[in-house]
Amino acid sequence: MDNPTVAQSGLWLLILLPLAGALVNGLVGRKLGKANVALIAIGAMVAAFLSALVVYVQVLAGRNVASGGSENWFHVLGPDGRAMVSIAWGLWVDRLSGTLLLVVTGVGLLIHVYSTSYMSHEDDAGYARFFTYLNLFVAAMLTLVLGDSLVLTFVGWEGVGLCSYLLIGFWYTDEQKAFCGRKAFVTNRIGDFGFLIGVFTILSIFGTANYGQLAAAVKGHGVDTLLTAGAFAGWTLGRALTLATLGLFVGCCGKSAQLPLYVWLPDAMAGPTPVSALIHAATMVTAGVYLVARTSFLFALAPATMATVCLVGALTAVFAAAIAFFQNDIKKVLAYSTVSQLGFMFIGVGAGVYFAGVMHLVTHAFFKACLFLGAGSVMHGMHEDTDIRNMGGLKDKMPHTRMTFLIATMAITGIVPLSGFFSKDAILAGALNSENAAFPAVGKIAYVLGTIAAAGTAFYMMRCYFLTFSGKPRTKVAEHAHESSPAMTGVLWILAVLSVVALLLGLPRFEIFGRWGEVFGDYMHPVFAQALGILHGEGGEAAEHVALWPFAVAWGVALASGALAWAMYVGNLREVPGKLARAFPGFYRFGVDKFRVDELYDLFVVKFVKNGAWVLWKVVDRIVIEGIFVNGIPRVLAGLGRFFRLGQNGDLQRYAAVIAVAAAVVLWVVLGTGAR
Amino acid sequence: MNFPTQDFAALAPVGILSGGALILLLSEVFLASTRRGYQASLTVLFSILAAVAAAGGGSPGVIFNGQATVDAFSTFVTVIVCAGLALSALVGAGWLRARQAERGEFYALALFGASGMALLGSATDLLFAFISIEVMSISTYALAAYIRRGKKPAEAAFKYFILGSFSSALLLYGTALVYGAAGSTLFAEIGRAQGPLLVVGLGLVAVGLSFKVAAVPFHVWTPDVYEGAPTPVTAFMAAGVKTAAFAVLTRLALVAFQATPASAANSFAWVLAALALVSMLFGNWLALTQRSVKRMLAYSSIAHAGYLLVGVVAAAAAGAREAALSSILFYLASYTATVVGAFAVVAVLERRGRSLDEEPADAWDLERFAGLGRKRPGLAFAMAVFMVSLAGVPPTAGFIGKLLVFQAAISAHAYGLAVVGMLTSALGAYYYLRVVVYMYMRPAEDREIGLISPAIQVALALAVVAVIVLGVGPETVSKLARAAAAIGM
Amino acid sequence: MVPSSYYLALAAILFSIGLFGVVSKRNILIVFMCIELMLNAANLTFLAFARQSGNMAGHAIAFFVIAVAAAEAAVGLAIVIAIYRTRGTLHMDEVRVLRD
Amino acid sequence: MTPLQVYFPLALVVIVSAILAFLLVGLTNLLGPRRPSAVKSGVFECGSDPVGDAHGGFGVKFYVVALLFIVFDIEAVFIYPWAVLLKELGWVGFADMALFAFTLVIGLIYVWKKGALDWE
Repeated sequence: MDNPTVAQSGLWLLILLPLAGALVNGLVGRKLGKANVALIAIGAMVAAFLSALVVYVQVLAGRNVASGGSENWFHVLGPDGRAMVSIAWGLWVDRLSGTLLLVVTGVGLLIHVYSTSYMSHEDDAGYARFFTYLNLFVAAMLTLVLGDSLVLTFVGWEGVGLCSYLLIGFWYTDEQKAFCGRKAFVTNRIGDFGFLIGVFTILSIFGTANYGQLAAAVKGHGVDTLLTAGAFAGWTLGRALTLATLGLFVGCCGKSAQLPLYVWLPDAMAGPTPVSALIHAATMVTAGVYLVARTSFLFALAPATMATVCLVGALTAVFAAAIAFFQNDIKKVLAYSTVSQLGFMFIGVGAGVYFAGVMHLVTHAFFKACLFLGAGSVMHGMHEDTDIRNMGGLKDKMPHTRMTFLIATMAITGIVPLSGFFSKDAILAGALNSENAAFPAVGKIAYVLGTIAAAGTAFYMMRCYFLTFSGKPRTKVAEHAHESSPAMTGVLWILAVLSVVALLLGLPRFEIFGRWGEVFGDYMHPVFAQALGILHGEGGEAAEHVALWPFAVAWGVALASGALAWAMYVGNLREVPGKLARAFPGFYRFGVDKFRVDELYDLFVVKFVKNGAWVLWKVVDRIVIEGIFVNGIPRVLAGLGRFFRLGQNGDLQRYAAVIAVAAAVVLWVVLGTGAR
Repeated sequence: MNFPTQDFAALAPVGILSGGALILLLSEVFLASTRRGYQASLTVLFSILAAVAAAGGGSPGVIFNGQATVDAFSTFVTVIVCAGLALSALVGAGWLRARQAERGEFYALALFGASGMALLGSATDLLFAFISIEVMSISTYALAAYIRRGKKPAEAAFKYFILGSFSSALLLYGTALVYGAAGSTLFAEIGRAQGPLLVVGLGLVAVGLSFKVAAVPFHVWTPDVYEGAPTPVTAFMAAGVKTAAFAVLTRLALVAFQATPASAANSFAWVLAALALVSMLFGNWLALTQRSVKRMLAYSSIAHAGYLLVGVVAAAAAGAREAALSSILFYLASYTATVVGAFAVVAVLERRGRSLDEEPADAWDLERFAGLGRKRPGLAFAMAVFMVSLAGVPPTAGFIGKLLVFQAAISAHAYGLAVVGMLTSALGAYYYLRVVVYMYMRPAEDREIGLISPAIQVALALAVVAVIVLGVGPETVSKLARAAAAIGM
Repeated sequence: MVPSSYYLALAAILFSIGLFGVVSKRNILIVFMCIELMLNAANLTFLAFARQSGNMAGHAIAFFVIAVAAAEAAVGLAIVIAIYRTRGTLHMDEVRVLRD
Repeated sequence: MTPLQVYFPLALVVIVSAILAFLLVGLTNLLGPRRPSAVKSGVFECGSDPVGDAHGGFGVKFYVVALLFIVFDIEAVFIYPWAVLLKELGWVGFADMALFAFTLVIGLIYVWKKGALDWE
């Protein structure tokens, strides 16, 4: 088992197994029948997970596993303009990518199992198609994670985008869903453009895109090192890297749904729920965080980018939490919550507490997958109704779903012994203590914004839980809801347990935890050592203020906010809406039982949150992104295209005239400038 | 005076191609048989022979007193052209048989055209280039009119002919002016001349070649001709004509860049950069609004001409010249495989009228691709691969090609072009992936599965393999391209 | 002896007439002839330059151009016949099926 | 003699004939009586109304033959200078021309077998 070559050959197998599953299911799946399709897809995932375990044993033993690296993929011109440098097909597993590897294959496997039951209403062809895309997605995601160069990561990056696009539009009959796919497409293309700019800039600076070589290339260099060769000769390293990393970060914003490119993620909920759980919560959307962590040594040399990452993350966290307040669609609540949690992760990697960002990525994968799958189970029970106002009282009808949902909700809320508390608060405490060379205050700002967002998270998640499961059923459908199949609830329980157990990763460095204190941070330390060295000076570490008070504040905020939600939706405050209704006859008309809560909610939210957030949402989402990018630009382009098509009117002589005039212009230009 | 045996031997690939054409002409009239299946196989055989002869023939260098140069560059171009010819012939076999139009003349004309293209790849003389262009063009004019039923093929051929000879006339007049300025039409001599006459002449020649590569604003013929011509012919034009025209444009551009006055070289670089810019913008832009996939591919070929022109512009900078040239060659190879494959799928799905004479209005509409993922997963997969490659998504040939071209442009400090190239290819993905969306996300309109023959299947399989191999393991080909880029001009 | 610039000017005029004809004449055959005019103008230019410099290459080039023009004319006429067969007329307005 | 002197008689003929042509047509127009009437303005074709368009189509055969004539005729431009210089070019020139002629002959055979030369 500890033979490295086994692990090495396993690396490519990891990608090829799901790919093979996708190929078989894609080409002949519809003739195989559902059982065989599921067998192939899950078989591929089980095999991939086992290979991942084999590889991970090596990583745990302290060995990094590389495969390929010498096999050339293609050559590009080096920065000196002469030598060609090679981009290789190489895979690379260290503690960072190994951790993600386990998350992707593990959570991926669970979601595959869940989907066999969830998608069972599809016909044979649709079923095969679904698992084809799902397997293809896993293969692409593994390429993204395992690739040892930015270019190979880009291969996976594009692949997951394509699969996401295909899966969002899975139920294609709906025009609205087709539109949602388009939104995802446009924002992701903006992101890809940024990514490419980053890759090309890095290629022009260093002549390589390999992570290991890049790390070696910047080793010992400071922000002020002057570049002597290549397209950026004369720039300082810091300035060139700021350009490169900002490009990469634009890519991250697109993929990981950060301001202002977050808009596609809530719409991506049009896809089947397991897809939302796998792609739009646990894996793909965290790719941006992974990329920043992966290239931490580059970002560390660009303090301005670090500050940007941190601020964008913090703003997104608050902003998305605010929007989640007034969502009534259970999947939309979870989607905005994902955007908000991704913001937390970016605070982490932007403030230089890389391990915390990655840890939150892992714990978030567990509890958010659990939440989404729980939502899927609820939707099954509710006959595809997603409006939480129509639910209520499901706790007796769906006990397993309810328990797991509650555990996951507590985890994301940050109730103390669960994993979410530790990962989130490691981020916030780290941000508070961080120092940014470009904008010193950024860590403090991020801390404040993050704490507000955490309070918001606790409230809206609890609201979502109470509205869904507590009280009495508010509709006929809710009265007749039923628990889902064991294949689904079993997966839910595994994920719920994981989101509790993951707390072991994040225990803070207190005496009582002994060697478990910050175990994940220590484990990840080799990966980020170089970046931390740049940030805090060679050999120096971040000053270890392990103060208790940030943890206490965070705990208090989560509890208070959760308690408020409980009070409003379950406890004594429930009567307030009714009293208000009697006091203001205008409300009395709506005094029907099931609406009370929402009236108070509206009263509460409209005053304090909704107006602000709604305006912002309106401006950013509806006008800027949807209006300009998704609709506006294509519409303008199409309009102008139609205008220019008038020239293509089929008349040969008009064509000849165009050519003649253009030739005259060309001659005028070359004569005007060339003959003198 | 000795017989220039070696010079003729260096042109053996061209000899094989035109000899093959003659053989096919004679066999068509002498073997009066209803079974014409052998013709396509024979064409493939001749193109393989020619490619082998080109690859095995070494690089004798300058022949015919400098009028042509057979080097690694021309060999690379010849092999691409032969590959494009072989694939198009396979597509043509099934397509023509279904329309009861399979004749030896089709293949003979294609072979003649390919011999013109191969000559063009080695041309280092304006007159030689002009005659090669005419050999290539006259064959393709005739091929475009090959189907005599319906209004569209004749119209496409007519437009192509009139505008093509119009641009040839411009090119020839430019050649005459260059001749007047330099006293010779050899590229090597042109570089030593100067003066306004030379600049105007080279400008007119550049216009003529821009027409052949379909760069905006000399692209006006492309959509109409690509749409109206028989689909296998369109494939051949998109692959072969573009490759050959870019080969000679590249060689000539290097000459023009090296022309003595630096300001003239600069202004040519400016003109090419402007053409690249508008080609990328307008090609992608106008493709957005198309519903006919065939026409969309026509606009897309204009856009790709723009990307290739970025490479030509990058070749102007001395530092990045080799990288730029090799990126152009690699791009041409990957584009040939991709575009022939894409047109092959279009040929399969083309809607046919109830009778042979009927021309359905929406023969290539996007709807034809709806539900293909369910009806024919293999065909849909192939088309998806081609579209993804045209969009430049990794790990396909198109991605590597674009990456190499843009990287060369950045090395040549042409940042603007590189950025516009990246932006427009982001835009371009929209209409390519729309085809994928139709194939996988729209219900089928009918059960009809189009025309598919073993020959087309072979062509599709080869094209898919080529696109993936060039994307996953491009090193073999790109090493050859780098070797070919070291042309000693 | 007539200066060769006269020939060059004449060639330029012929070329321009041809160019103008291609763009403006609505009869297909006339357009076709205008293109031939352009080719011959180029030929004349070659000959004028050849005479000016005493370089025989220009004369040889003219032969090649004549041959090419003939081949082009043959194919072109065949295409024009195909147009006539499908349209029944040789007016440009009838050749506009292919368009955006 | 300058070229002008050599060609002077020819120019004279051209000028005189041009003048004469314009003179004759012009004088007829000027001097001739003009009395149009309905019958005179009507079409005249052996006393009966004309049938069909004057721009009648020629048989496509004419075009085919014309095309073939152009192609094969033009090739003579290569043969003429070759023939003049045959002695100097020697066997190399002969071989070149043989290759050229061989290709033409194959074309001819093709056209012949295709039936393009049969009038019927």
